[in-house]
Amino acid sequence: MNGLDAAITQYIDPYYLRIMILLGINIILALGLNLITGVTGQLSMGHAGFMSIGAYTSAILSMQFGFSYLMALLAGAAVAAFFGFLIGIPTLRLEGDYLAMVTIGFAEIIRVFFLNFEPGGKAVGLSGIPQHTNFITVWLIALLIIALNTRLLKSRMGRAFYAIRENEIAAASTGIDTTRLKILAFTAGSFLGGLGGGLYSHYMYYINPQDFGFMKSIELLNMVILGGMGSIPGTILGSFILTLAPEMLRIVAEYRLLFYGALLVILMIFRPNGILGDVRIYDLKKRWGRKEVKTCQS
Amino acid sequence: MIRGRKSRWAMLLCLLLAVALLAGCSSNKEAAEGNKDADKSQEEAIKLGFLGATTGDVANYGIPGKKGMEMAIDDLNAQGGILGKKVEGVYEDNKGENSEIALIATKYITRDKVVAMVGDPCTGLTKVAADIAQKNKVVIFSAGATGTGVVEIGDYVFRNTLLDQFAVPSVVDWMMNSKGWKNFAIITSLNIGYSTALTPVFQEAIKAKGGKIVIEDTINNGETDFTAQITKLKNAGADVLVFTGYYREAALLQNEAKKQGLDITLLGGDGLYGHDLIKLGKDAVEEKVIYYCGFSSDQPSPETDAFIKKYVERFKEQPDMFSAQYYDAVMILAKAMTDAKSTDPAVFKDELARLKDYPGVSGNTTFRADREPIKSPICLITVKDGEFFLLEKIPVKVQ
Amino acid sequence: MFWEQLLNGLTLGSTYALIALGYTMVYGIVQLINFAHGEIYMFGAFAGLILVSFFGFNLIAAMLAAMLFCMLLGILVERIAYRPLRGKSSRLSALISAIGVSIFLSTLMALMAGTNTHRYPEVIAHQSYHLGSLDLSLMQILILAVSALLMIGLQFMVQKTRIGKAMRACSQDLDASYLMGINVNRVISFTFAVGSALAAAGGVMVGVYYNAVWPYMGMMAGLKAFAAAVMGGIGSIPGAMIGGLSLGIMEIMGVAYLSSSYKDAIAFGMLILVLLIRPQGLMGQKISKKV
Amino acid sequence: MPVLTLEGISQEFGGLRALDGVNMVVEEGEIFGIIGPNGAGKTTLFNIITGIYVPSEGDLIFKERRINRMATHNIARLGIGRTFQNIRLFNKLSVLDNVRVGSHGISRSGFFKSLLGLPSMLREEKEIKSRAEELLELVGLYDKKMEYADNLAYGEQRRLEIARALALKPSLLLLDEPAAGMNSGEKVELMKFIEQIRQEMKLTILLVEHDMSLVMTICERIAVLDYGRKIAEGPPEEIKNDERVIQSYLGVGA
Repeated sequence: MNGLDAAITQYIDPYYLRIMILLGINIILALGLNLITGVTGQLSMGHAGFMSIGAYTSAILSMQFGFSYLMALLAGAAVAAFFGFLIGIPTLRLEGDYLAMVTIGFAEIIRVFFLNFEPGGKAVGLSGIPQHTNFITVWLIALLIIALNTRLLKSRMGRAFYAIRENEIAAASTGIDTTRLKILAFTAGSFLGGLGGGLYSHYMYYINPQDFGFMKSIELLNMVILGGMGSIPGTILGSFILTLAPEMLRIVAEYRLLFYGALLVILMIFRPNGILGDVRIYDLKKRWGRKEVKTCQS
Repeated sequence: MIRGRKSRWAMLLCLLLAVALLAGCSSNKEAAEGNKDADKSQEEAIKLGFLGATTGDVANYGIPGKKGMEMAIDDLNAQGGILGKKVEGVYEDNKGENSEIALIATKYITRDKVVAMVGDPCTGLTKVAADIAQKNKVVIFSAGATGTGVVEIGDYVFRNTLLDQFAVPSVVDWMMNSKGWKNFAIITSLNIGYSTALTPVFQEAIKAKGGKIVIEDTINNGETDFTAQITKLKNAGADVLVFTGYYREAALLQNEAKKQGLDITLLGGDGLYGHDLIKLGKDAVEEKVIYYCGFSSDQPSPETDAFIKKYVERFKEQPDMFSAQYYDAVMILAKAMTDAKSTDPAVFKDELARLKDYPGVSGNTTFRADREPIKSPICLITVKDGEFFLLEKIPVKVQ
Repeated sequence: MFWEQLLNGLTLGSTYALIALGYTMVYGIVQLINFAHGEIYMFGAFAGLILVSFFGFNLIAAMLAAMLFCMLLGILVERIAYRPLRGKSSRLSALISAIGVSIFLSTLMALMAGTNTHRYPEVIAHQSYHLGSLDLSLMQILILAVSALLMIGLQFMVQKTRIGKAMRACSQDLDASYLMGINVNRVISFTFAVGSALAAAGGVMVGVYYNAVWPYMGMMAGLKAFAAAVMGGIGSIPGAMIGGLSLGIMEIMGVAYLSSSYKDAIAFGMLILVLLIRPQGLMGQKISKKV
Repeated sequence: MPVLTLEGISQEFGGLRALDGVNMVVEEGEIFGIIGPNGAGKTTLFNIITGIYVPSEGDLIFKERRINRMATHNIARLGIGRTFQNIRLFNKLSVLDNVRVGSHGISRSGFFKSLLGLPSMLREEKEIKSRAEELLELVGLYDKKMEYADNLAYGEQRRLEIARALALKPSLLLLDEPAAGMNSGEKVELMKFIEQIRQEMKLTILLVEHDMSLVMTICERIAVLDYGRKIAEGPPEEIKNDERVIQSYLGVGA
């Protein structure tokens, strides 16, 4: 696999390669958040918290306990999933806005925890993390996640997640255990958050708690919202745009956040479902079909 | 149905990505081909990459650093460049973010083909860039990283700062013997690496010299309410407050202390350097804040004097430690390349490692065998009449 | 030391309470966490700074002018970012729009004023009074007094005036109020205006008290004030006051007697705890789900 | 044999007594109507039966099982399907998916099975889909199966809600004002349809309705609620002539 990576790396500009790898990681992170917020409708504003748990856990495991790369990644993701499960429990009782506050609070607590966490180097951060993550591993995992996610959302479970977002009471009256599924979505989403964090730390060589602040959570949320809540291609598109745009807009970097903020407001007013949120091949086909008919008549 | 045919969408997107990827490859080829042409012109230009933030929280270290670097490059070119080649600086803003500096370092190395990078002023960010530089065999020369674990990354990694672990024992010595302060209070900025790394250095030095730490506390960088900490401090009976964080919080701490009627001197590292310290603290910091650093524009050596004059003429402001260190870094790199008669990082890095007693504008620099810099003397700076003022120069004793 | 720390906590707490009041009022009526509220507080602080340092206003005049300015800003934000969404979009969309406004405003200020911290001129000379072993500063007295005054005024307005009645009606049922002939849009604008004015007052006082304002001061203060509002029971005015004061005291006491390392964790830890044990908050009423 | 038995059901909302000691027995295979003026507690009764509210007092027995404190989804899985007074569809899901979600309670593939796409899961998916299509055919929405639910006309949405409830293969179907907003022609069709599904699917139907004529025509037995109390129960003829019913409810219109 390393040979394959070397072969590919040879042909790609390392600068692009770096962006591509970050894109892959962002897609994994955003798909996790999409499952929680886009699909199941539980607003989570602390995804960076899960990312940091995965990043630190996997980094410490592979640096100090000699875990293999894959095992460290999985362990990091599993620990993040466990915390996602714990945080998922409040969803039993809380709705949208309150849940958002709890997730923000949780992510802040995690950040403060890592600021006081001796094995993680406190605020100095953790450096010397082995750089196992490369183009091939990231994209193999990302494609696998995309495939599994697609599969999941097309299944009975996926439909149930969407149903919870659309109408919780109606969902319950069709026999959906809304509480269990909300926790499940949270757990699965944070698993992906932790996985993305592990990939990130094994790519960046160095991490510190400030990498995973509130703004990072917002950035991930933007990816999901911009592309289209609940839509996998939408989320991928959102990650694509928001990973690449800052690179393209490097000259106007100062205005980047201004642009972000305005974008969110404009999007919510004019296209609350994101770019691809309610676009379906079916509708496109129908529209194209109609156009063809019209041209025939004229 | 939201999802129905989404798998096709997914495939479409994967295709799109693949196209983007190919575009990346082809433009790489173009770049590679372009480089062949560029190679000729590049033989004339030696490129140096600037690492530092010009926006964001740590911009006040990066901005003067960038100015120092620009001036050094212009000075070099005025003298005919390095080995007869023109020197060119490449400047990007890393905003003080890890992922940004990593991208920028990669860009410098692979697209701009720099031979060396100068910066970053922060230890953590330097580590990220240093890892990339080491792997790509390009020299990185930090002009500000004072924490541990930097040059250990590899033999392409250098820095020319006054290291805390060398400076602090001398400073503590001065506090105890010249000032007679025996009881110390230490406050750490919990959420910045610089501070959490500096605190243990002070703790060790104080313990080793027989001083007493009467109270330890923390604050968060970015907060404004320090009432509780000062109230605690008031009752602790400390002679001096060692604060290892940045200038903003130092000013606010002293403001609060003044309000609560606590008269105590605050001492810290070069994180306290920043004109906002004076702007924010006003009379609360007047002769009540001391910091140590490797550079002062007072009592300059002849080299430094010339540098200051030129700098003031050009930028209409006083140079600071970062402008001086970036300036020196570029000059030291130029010297190494000239002496090694090569612009190949693999060659001139060995020459660089042998640097001894270089009389820079930020003081004398020598690299130890482990490439750690030793700079002497240390300047102790305080605030007087609304200006930074050199209190004393003390020599560094390295064991 | 305990009493001094308690006083510190009360002072910090009353600034939280002032911000929390705005949150709670807006939430009570439109069920929206107005994330931009913290930024309005920041704009209020900056408006006061400019008035004091460039136009030589005294503290009270500056505070009143800043309150007026933020009223307009609050109404503007509501018009642009929230009103177009009302009724036709989900609450999630409104919340995201609020986050957008928050990011936009803080970045805007950072571009205009720079990211660094600005010193607030000393509008009133520092003065302290000794009460036994307790040091009480003039500024502390002022903050406590102004906060108390504003809160009492607000409570009076909501309970006794015509517009206050309309606000209470809207917080019960927006549609029904509309049918009863209440101009709902005007009431909502008014709510935003009042909430923003309170935040501005908080901003100016915090600026004067700590001598420092900066563009990113709104984010954390806003989050904490919201935590305070939720703790007190969102929608309840006395709840916001009690929540704010107790959060301030808890934070200061946490720093004073436990560890200052976990200061931020205290606020959010308490928030999560309160939501888990008593989701309606300390003073809130339990609302049963409508089916 | 009774399918559903309510024994002294009471419900209080902060001091307000919405239901007061309601007793009721619904027999297998019948169409049972509940009528009463606005605020009589009809919908509250439905919400209690489906577990959205837990009754303050009294017992709920479904096929010899107490379901008082059972969660909504578990009650649904026992075979109680329902529609809502204010239509609650999954708006941003297709018509087909709405019905497919309806069968959640009787299908089994879990998270990991769904993730991996095991053969048993795929088989089940096929079944769910073909059954959903059958149901759409039945309610006459097959041609619109790819539309978003919120693009349907009002009457179609009502029918879709019934189809979704039927996807659960319920033995007891609760219809909350199924004829609301329909014209008389549509109402006649609805009556036929209700009769038809009862026959074909061996359903017991409990319905809440405002429209007297509809209730009187298709219900075999009727209970009348007023201010949370049951004031009468019996076959339509009896109800029509009941003094108290006429006084409190019919009297207004008749």
